[in-house]
Amino acid sequence: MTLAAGAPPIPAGLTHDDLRRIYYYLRLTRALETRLTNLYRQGKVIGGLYSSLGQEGESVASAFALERRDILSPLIRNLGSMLVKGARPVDVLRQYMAKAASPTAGREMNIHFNDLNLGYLGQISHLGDMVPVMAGIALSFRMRGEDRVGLVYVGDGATSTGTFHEGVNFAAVMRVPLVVMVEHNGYAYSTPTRRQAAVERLADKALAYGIPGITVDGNDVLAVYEVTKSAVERARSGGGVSLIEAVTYRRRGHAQHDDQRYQSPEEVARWETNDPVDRYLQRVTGAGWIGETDVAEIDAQVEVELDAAVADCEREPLPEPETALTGVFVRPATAPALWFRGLDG
Amino acid sequence: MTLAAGAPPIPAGLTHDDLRRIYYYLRLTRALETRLTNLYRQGKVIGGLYSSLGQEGESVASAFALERRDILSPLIRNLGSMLVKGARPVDVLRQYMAKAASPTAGREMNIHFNDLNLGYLGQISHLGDMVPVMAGIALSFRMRGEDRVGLVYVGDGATSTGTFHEGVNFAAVMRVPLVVMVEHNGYAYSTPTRRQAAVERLADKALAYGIPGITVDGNDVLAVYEVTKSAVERARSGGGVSLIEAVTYRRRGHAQHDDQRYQSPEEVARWETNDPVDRYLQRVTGAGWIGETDVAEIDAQVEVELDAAVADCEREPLPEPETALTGVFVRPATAPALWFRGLDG
Amino acid sequence: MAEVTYLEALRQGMWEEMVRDERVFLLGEDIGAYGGAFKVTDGFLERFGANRVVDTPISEAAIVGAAAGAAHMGLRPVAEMQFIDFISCAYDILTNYVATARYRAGLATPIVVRGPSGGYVRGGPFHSQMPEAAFFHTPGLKLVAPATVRDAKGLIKAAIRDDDPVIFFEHKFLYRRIKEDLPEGEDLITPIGEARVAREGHDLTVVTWSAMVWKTLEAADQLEREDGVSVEVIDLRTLVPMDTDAVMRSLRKTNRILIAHEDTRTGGIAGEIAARINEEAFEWLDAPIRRVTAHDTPLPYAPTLEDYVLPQASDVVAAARWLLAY
Amino acid sequence: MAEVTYLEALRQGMWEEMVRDERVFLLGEDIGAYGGAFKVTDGFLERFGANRVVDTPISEAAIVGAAAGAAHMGLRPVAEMQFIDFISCAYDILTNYVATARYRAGLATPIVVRGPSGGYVRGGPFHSQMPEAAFFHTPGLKLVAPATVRDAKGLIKAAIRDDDPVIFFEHKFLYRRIKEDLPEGEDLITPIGEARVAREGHDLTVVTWSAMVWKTLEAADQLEREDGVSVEVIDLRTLVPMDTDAVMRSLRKTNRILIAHEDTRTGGIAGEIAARINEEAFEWLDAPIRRVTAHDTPLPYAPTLEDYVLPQASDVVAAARWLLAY
Ligand SMILES: Cc1ncc(C[n+]2csc(CCOP(=O)(O)OP(=O)(O)O)c2C)c(N)n1
Ligand SMILES: Cc1ncc(C[n+]2csc(CCOP(=O)(O)OP(=O)(O)O)c2C)c(N)n1
Ligand SMILES: [Mg+2]
Ligand SMILES: [Mg+2]
Repeated sequence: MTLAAGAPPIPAGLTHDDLRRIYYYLRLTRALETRLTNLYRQGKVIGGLYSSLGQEGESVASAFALERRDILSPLIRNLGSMLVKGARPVDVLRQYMAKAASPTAGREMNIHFNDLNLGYLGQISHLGDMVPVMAGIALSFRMRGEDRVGLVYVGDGATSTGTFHEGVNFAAVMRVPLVVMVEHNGYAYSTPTRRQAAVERLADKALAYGIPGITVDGNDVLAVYEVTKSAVERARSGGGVSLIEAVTYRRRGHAQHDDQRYQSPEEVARWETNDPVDRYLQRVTGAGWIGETDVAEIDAQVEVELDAAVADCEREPLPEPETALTGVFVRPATAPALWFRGLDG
Repeated sequence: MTLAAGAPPIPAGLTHDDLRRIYYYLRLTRALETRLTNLYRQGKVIGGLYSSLGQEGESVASAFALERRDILSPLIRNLGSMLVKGARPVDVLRQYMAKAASPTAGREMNIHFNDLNLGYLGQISHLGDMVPVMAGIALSFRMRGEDRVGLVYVGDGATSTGTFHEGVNFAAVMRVPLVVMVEHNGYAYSTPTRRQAAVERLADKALAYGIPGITVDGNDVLAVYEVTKSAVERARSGGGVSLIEAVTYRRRGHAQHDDQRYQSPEEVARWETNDPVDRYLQRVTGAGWIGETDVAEIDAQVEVELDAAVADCEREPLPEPETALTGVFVRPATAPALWFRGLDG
Repeated sequence: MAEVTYLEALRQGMWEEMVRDERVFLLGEDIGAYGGAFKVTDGFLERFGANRVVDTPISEAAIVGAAAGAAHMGLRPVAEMQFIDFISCAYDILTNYVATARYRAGLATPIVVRGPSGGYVRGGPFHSQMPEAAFFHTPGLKLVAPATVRDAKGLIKAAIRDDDPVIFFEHKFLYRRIKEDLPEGEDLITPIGEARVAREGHDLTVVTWSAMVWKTLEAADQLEREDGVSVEVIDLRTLVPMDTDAVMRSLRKTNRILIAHEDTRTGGIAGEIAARINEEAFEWLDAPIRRVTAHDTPLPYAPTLEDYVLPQASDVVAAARWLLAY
Repeated sequence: MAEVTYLEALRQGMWEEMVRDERVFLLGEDIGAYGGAFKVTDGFLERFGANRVVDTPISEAAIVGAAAGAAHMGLRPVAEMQFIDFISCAYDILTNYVATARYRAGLATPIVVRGPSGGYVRGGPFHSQMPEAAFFHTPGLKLVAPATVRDAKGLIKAAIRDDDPVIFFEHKFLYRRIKEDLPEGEDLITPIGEARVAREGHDLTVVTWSAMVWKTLEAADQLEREDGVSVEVIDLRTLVPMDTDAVMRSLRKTNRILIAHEDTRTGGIAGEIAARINEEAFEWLDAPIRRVTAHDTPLPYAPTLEDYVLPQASDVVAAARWLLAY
């Protein structure tokens, strides 16, 4: 495909193909979450359901700034980042539906799973804990002289945790190749950011660690890409840790069961007009980088893929009960079944 | 006593009597630590011994900026602050020597003790933990509309802890009346500050919390007093939390057993010429605010007091064994003695 | 009398204590405007104001530490952990600072740390924990775990009035699943440290607490129905201090004892109870003391797995039959 | 053969593993230039360089978390807690992240977290803890606590080679107080999960570990001398996985058993051991299982108080006599 006549150059060294792929992941994220919402309403999701509606832009764009060998650690609203890294929609569905074939064999929920070969580490619920762990992963890159970078996501709320602080400080002192992405989406559950931190810009957190801190419009996909890319390059070239504040907005409640009573309808509406996917589409089609047919093709492809994924997943069984006992340790490989289970109830 | 002829005005609203009292506490701190060192060498101190040599200035001056009703939380090198608040030298000796009559009845060591009426809270060893606790004390002041302020000390090393972060952030968001005094004394045990934090000025930690951060020469007694006083006033008038970085130096090892191999003799010697007590004396006698006889009188008074304290303490017994069982709970008041203790060994 | 849920009983208990004693205040994440993740504090902000219903940053250590500081100054803080699983982030400050404050420094620290605990709700490994054993071991902390609506109210009120620090394990499975008539206007207090005979019986004693009380009662009914045996069920209600006497009394009657808890087996509280029984009532035992507990794994998410790992009523039945046949 | 201390044995073990396997590295506070608060890592920085001997900020959670991350990538971190008391600051990350990593996500996390533990050294409440029980309860963590010089070396080497996370409790009272001849050049490995018969006997079994092994041996000598009885002493060496079989074997010989540990009583590991014995060997017991432990208080500083709160050899003697007379 050649550049449309008169189209401006694509920024940040991206190619047409990159732009199409970015759109694919944006669309895939949103469409997958739509499917999940439907499945949730049908009672097929076992636990809670979390939405990243309105934040897909920064998840996808930041992950897109990594190389395949780099590792990221997503949070609950970073489905997009995981998809960019190669996580398969069917596995996400399996996780939410606790299927035996899910990446965690039904042990963990939603997007709490990992594939270190593809380059994503699974989170635990305890906010902040992934920061020290990613500091250690980045430390291992530095120690071995590997040309790799880590990217860790934290919410505005998670910046209040002790482990966030210990992890960022540790990484900064050791100058490990790590990028810390603070997703400032206005709320931590019901708590507005001003009750979480007394700073205007969460990027100022960086000042306490002697690392660069930069604020970016989290709903501007290309801007997030550029900022992340340069932080990643800085890390890769030995410049150490950077912190990025991506300003965005959580348009749904904390989880499906949340009535959002603390978010004003006007506020939500205002952010609806600032949707990252819409903005991206306008930008890339407006500039002539992607054509309407590209978009339609991708939209269709996503639906086909998801149809297949949902169908595959729905057919699958839950895990066998006894499988619960394996893998607590390498040795012994299986925990003993308790004595009363052998008896006649 | 009248102003010496031609003497410049005393800064920061201090009186002659204040200056004499400050000198008294400086001298008392240093002399008490000298006594403790001797007792330690004689094997009379039960556990380790920690010295604040070279840091007495900031401890005394900052505590002096508080009102009696205010509460501070000292660390191991803030003996001076506790003395200013009214802690008695004999109690410090008793603590180090684990006497029954010590404020903790032999349960805790060194200056880990408190008197909330006098206005100091006892620390625990786990660095950082006192910050949230003091945030809560300051919160109680704010909730009740009391005209009181809290002051919490932390070392450069302790700023790396998760509890420091959670506590300062919590306090900042709640705008409680709290002053955080970061004692930048060059080391945390053997670790130089550059391996603890990647910032030049620890005062920059304040930027992450949206509170003022100011760096002061910690060996300039009057400067520390002024800076603390204004932070305290800010807190008292509803302005919330401030962070002060007092730059000083730990001239002895972490504790008596530390050979200081990681501190160069030149560095230590350089700081010896910047002794806070010497500087203070030069300043206040040089300006004619305190006379040589005042100084001699105070020096003598301190020695007399300490002679008595040491003599009193040395005579005292250790606690009775069974007293170990009381006070774990209010109810039950006494833990049971274990069954084998009643038997015939 | 009005029929209320376990959750409503907790609300009422806290509400009444806040009305009664202005030193009582609440702090935690999302407890104000949102009313808490489970709505236990719904309406409190409106009634008691932001000074007494304090929304905090996500900082469990600071929440507990600040509660302790405020308690030293004479207040009576009730701190919510959004899920009790996150209490692990305050482990240091609870075990080192709070638990020792009175002993080492004579400091009064009357705080309550409460939160939704326990499994059977498909919460996965980090929203289903029952971490009593993590604190049971530390002298200086009282542990409370009500099983009934009445005790939810009576114990939260007692915990708030208690002069020692209390960790209060609410069972989230019970929040809206059990109901009971509670007297209105009466100042309901369940004394801390007293077990309750949840069901009288003479063939076998089962010692348990929290949601397992209900599974055990179900098992006891089945055993009565199908085997004609009479099971006595002791609901401990508080784990520290523990009413060991009540256990011994029952054992001396039945001579057979089973301990059932939801927590994992190794290092769970049943071990301590078994040791005490063995020490204090060895001669009264006609059979070994046995334990029904969860398996020694993290708690998995899938229903098939969770149901397998956690103890069920049928497990109590099986274990009881084994003991009765011994 | 050369006579070495317990501390030197630990040094040698870590040194040899670092020479053998370049994936092994150390991290912790003051372990480099200073060689650690107790000098366990003295000389390591000079030999292995700053890339493999990493001085860290005062951040126990970050130390353990970073160790876990590095371990996922194939390294073998050995993290020092300056005093094991500070491991409480890493409680969340150890119990929630590290312990579950394999189970919930198939992640390899071969880390060792080690540090000076235990009392009898006038260290006061925050430099004397023996917090085994705090982690004993969490599936997924191995716990090791050597009593002898030989096992200090053999177990630290085994721990570093183990593919699971290991918490390694060194007893600081033993660091420089015990010595033993160790063979030079031999690759000394003590298998994790195997108890050791520290002393053979046939009248009574005492199960114990770490520094209490020495107090128990002292007591056993006295009992032999004064009462003519023969006490078998089992040194567990590893608490998870526990060699319960070794305990049962000994009990079937002696029919009387005492469990002795330094930790506080309520919720201490002795409770679990007692429960297991009762379950698995009830019919072999001629007397109740009894426990010798510390009192249920924080550990006070004054020598008179510390000596009273902690269990002593004389307590083992008294308890043994009681059991033998039963
Ligand atoms: C340590 C800890 N405390 C509390 C929680 C409960 N919790 C889960 S998500 C959440 C809000 C997170 O907000 P934020 O970090 O801003 O992320 P967002 O949901 O906005 O993406 C809370 C309080 C938790 N998971 N971990
Ligand atoms: C959480 C925690 N980790 C480790 C220690 C061990 N430790 C005691 S003092 C100290 C150094 C403290 O340095 P700093 O905070 O700078 O205070 P300073 O001694 O210089 O006054 C360390 C590491 C501790 N007390 N608490
Ligand atoms: Mg948020
Ligand atoms: Mg320092």
